[in-house]
Amino acid sequence: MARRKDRHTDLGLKEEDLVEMYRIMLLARYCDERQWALNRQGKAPFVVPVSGHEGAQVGSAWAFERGKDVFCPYYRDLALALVAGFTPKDVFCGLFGKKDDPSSGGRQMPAHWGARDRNIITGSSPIATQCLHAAGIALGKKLKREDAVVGTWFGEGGTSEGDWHGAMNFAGIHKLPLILVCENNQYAISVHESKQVAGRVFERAKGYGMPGVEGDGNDVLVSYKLTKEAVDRARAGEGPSLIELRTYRFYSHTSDDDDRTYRSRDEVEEWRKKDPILKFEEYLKGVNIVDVATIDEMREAAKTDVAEGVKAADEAELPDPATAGLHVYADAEVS
Amino acid sequence: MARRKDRHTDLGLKEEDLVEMYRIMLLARYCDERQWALNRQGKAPFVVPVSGHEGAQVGSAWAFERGKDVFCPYYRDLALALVAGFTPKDVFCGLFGKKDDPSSGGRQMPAHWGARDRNIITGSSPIATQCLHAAGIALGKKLKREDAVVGTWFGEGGTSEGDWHGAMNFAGIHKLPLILVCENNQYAISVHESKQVAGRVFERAKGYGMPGVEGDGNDVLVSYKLTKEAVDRARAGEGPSLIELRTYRFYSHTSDDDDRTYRSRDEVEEWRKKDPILKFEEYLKGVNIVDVATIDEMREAAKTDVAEGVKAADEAELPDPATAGLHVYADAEVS
Amino acid sequence: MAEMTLIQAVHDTLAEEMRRDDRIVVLGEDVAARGGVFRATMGFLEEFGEERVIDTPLDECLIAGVSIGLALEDMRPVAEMQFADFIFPGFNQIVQEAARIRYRSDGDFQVPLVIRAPYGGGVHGALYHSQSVEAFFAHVPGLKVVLPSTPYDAKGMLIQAIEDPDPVIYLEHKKTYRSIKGEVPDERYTVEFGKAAVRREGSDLTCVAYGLMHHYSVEAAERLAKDGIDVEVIDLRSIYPLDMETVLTSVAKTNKVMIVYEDNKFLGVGAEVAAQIAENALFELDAPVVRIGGPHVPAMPYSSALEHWFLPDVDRIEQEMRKLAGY
Amino acid sequence: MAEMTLIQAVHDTLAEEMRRDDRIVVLGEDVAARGGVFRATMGFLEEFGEERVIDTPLDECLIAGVSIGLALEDMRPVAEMQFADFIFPGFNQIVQEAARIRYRSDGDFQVPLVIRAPYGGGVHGALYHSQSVEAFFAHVPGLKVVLPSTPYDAKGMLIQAIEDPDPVIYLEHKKTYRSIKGEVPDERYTVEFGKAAVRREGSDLTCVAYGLMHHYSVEAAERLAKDGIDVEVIDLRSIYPLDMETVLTSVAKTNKVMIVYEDNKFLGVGAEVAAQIAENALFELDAPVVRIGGPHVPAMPYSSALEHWFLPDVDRIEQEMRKLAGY
Ligand SMILES: Cc1ncc(C[n+]2csc(CCOP(=O)(O)OP(=O)(O)O)c2C)c(N)n1
Ligand SMILES: Cc1ncc(C[n+]2csc(CCOP(=O)(O)OP(=O)(O)O)c2C)c(N)n1
Ligand SMILES: [Mg+2]
Ligand SMILES: [Mg+2]
Repeated sequence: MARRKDRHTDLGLKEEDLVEMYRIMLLARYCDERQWALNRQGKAPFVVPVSGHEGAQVGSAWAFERGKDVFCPYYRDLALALVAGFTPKDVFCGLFGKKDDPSSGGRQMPAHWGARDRNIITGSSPIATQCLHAAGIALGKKLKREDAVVGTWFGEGGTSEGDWHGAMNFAGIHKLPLILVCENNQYAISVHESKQVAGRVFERAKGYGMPGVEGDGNDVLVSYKLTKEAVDRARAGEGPSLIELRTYRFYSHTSDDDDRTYRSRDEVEEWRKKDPILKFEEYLKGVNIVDVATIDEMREAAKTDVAEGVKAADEAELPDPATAGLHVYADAEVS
Repeated sequence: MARRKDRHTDLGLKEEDLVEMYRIMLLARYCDERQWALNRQGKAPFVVPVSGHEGAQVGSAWAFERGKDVFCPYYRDLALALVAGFTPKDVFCGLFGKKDDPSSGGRQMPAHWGARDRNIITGSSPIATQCLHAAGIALGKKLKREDAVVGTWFGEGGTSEGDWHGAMNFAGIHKLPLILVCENNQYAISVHESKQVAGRVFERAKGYGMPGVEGDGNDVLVSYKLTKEAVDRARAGEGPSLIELRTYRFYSHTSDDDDRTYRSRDEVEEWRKKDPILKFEEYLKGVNIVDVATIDEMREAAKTDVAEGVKAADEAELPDPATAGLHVYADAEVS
Repeated sequence: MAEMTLIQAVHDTLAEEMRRDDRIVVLGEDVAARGGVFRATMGFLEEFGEERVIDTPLDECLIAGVSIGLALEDMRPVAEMQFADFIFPGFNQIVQEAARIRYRSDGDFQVPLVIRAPYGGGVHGALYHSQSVEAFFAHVPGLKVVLPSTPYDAKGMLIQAIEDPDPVIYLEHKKTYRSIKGEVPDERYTVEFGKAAVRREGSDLTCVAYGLMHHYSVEAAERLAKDGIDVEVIDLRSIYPLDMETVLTSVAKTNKVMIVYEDNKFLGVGAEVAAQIAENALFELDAPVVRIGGPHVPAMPYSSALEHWFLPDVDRIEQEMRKLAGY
Repeated sequence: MAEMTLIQAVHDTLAEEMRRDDRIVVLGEDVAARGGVFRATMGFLEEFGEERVIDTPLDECLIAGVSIGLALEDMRPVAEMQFADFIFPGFNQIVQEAARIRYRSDGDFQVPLVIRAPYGGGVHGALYHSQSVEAFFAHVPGLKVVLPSTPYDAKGMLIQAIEDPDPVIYLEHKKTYRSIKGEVPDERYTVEFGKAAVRREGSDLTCVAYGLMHHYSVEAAERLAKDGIDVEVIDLRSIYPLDMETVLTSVAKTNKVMIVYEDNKFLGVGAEVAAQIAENALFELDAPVVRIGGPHVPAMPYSSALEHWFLPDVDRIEQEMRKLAGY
């Protein structure tokens, strides 16, 4: 019975992998719930939610080799950052603008992921710029004969910028080891996909001479499978791929947004039923990797990890204003 | 016999059309030859050649309705400008930087076509910017319920800029009456298509939700046919199209370039054999519209027209430096 | 006459103008269904329909370029850049195209285009939601750059911008959106570009500012007034055209001048103002020109402690005013 | 030691550096097969191969963004923008990314990137092949902006730029490419950024310039010298960092100063120089500061008569020098 439903073994995923993927999805979800609570309490002025995207992010990120491959994510990628080595404390240090925020030491808004030692390239707010950095890094890897693969993530809104077009084109021309992952949640803030993307995202791949596929981003195994195939091709020197993972964000765009002006409650409800975490739980139960008890245990453990992260971040120091003039240039402090 | 070979009647082209198309192609060619001669004589510091592109330009431009439709060309489009109403004198006034240059009164480099009264939108040097203007104009036409169609022309190099991507995307989303014509001559200055375009230009159309076709740009009738079908669709409210016309430029990129560093003489020779003017002559002879004598006559007439244009432009006035501060703003002269 | 916030003035004026002139089209990211992330176009989609209120793709190059096309078609596009910080993908279209089309065509074409953008810091926006961008655009001939800082000016200058046959960059300080309220006449009026406003008369020193900083400067001046030091505060309102006449008249009276701006100091607007003073009023001055501007740091950091370090505030302006007055 | 043109110095230095450091990669439009439209990378493809000499697609955003990626991988990209006028599609990547990456990551990442671009007018380049772009970039913290104007400096500053761990905008005046020749030592050396060069010593007035205009200024100064008027000419070379010390020292000596630049005057580099003089040397001045800059017109027109109207030339500089000297 279980055999018949087993989709992970063929993908080369072991039980430990699945459990860890599930754990990270839970961590991400609870980080998110916690940051919203902190926002309501007035303790976090700005929140970028991840809920709904955990399957797409954990599935796609898992296909990369940590410590070797390179991540160029965007702000939505909390769960991806956890895969790449962020801890809840790191996340909340960013949220509170603390000195220990690995991304920026409190200089950037929350959710602007980056950490050299975790191979996450520093990100900014301007949309899609990271796609070209990823292309440049992939070229660098190729020139240095390193067999690392580079991944870059973006929303379907990100595909509209010229930077995305340039990255697709350059990756296609030079057969770069680059995976472009679109987390298509159908909205860019309020703008619906139909006003954002002429045609379909994944269908653009062909025009850039690379394979393009789409899949259910709320299914972590599908997300993994499509990405893993692409990463394997890239590592084998067969060039870039575009992957469109269809998903949905459960909350407003950020804490500054109110999605009720542009999304019906019914639609949101509909998608909440396709929750990637619930979907994965069903699978894990189906193949007897977890049962109701382990799920409860793991959920509690994740909540505890998050709570401890919040506490540690809360106690961490704020950056010293005397450091605000540092790191403009390598060689000089400015004022 | 002639019937069998007749390709133009089905296209709705009459004999007068063909003769006029042929005449303009000749005019363009002789303008080009003349401007190179003037350059060698030191009388024209900067020349942008058209030779090789006459079929693509005249064929595609002919599909539009003059006085109603709008042209957003690029610098290579001398023959198109002639279709839209430029005279040889206009061309050479531009070449010499004369006051009567309809495009800019001597302010811009030669070949920066534009004239409100001929529905040619002013163009600049930065590549591909005109594609977005064309999209905006097409939107304007649509909002105003005018059934005009807008055309924009660019090289395959132009497809690399974000502006082109944006224009394709916006046209696709809003089903704009916009025709995007790529004159693919396989080089952007020295950069070969293989280093410029991942995939194929016309294949990108699908990813933007519009039809994309390619054809022999050195065949004026093919160029006309593909464009006419697209214009008809656009006028019927069926939205934009991308047309890739494959062609070749016979000379260097401009008079500042030397193509011997990047194109073999053999390759150039090969393409000269596919000269769109010779090809069209063969066709016209085949359908008995011209014979050797009329061809000679028409060639002489075109040469004379060009020579008269050069003379008139040569005699025309230079712009008055006292006007150089005008037209920065509508309301004030600046200094 | 009604009292309202600056953002309300922008919203109401734009709506009024759209009712008057159906050539006006609003376009940008989230301007339709969402009514703008700052609510500048709230309710527009319902009232004017989706042909005149257009949610564009996420591409500022497209927003600028399509707007230019609309303007060439004699429409009156009012484009919104969601944050001034995100205007740069459209820089090429604005600087090379919008600004140069009239000139390069010898007057044959024109681009009656308004680009609105919220700018400025002090709102926890960090590096990419706090920037001031006026200096980049004011350096470009062919553009006009205005920064209304009161609801009255917001209305008058927005109408002026829409009527202007040339491209206007109309910048709204985010922090003034809801914090600054003022009386706005019901009737239609324009505020001419290139006329600074003397917000506070004074004889001891001249303080030139604009945007949020002009409000801070007035506040600081009031503090000095309690000690009998009389500061004249000028709100430039428009950076190009720039009203140096008002500035120079004031300097001739006070003989001391400071310029306050939150943009990075180096090559910011204060540099041009100071330079023109050095060219035209050197011998009027009893003290060196003082500039207060943002430090040479890539925009404001997020963490409150760091943000405060960056942004000139009332205390610092007061301090510098006292120093200069006592020179 | 050999005499060579400025473009030759750029070419030879870049080749030398590529031989020394295989992290250096050259990329841009037409840099490979064509060797650059100004021949700056002639022969590079043959010598260094197509992995290190990359013809990019026609997309300056891509050129800047991919270069940033290479720099993040610890390569040493030297990107060419074919003309400075065409740098603007890459503006967002340069200003928002290259300039801010070190700061925003609290020093975790850096972008050792050189962007070379030919700039400047007087070559019949019209609006789009004549522009000066230094002011835009010098306004942006995180960038360095240099404009070598002699073959000696071209070499020393290019090596410095490549060694610099931060992004450097390295601008070469097209008209100096072949018209300016000079001695270039064979050995490797650097020219420090932020040190102006006094090109001609003098005691009667200070003329601050850079690029082509500094050559014109020296020429004009020589004319005045014949009449016993002694002009000190300073070549800034680097706009950020800016060597105001040398300028202020000179002004303290001559008590009169003019600034000459071909960029649009309003908010051009001369504005910052004049402002800093007004802040720091006001009472040293015996005459108002004089700025000679491009008129407020969207770049140089094509027709010779019009181009001449735009560009400051030796005659005009001489005239202004005489006026100022006689003040
Ligand atoms: C260049 C730029 N323009 C506009 C914005 C404002 N903005 C931030 S997120 C966003 C929507 C992005 O949507 P999408 O790419 O689909 O990602 P999602 O948030 O849906 O995951 C916009 C418009 C920005 N950050 N950068
Ligand atoms: C933004 C920009 N970058 C670079 C250039 C320099 N440039 C002028 S034409 C050209 C090549 C254009 O090639 P393509 O689009 O294929 O047109 P073709 O000349 O082959 O007809 C280049 C790189 C430019 N004009 N604008
Ligand atoms: Mg989205
Ligand atoms: Mg081409």
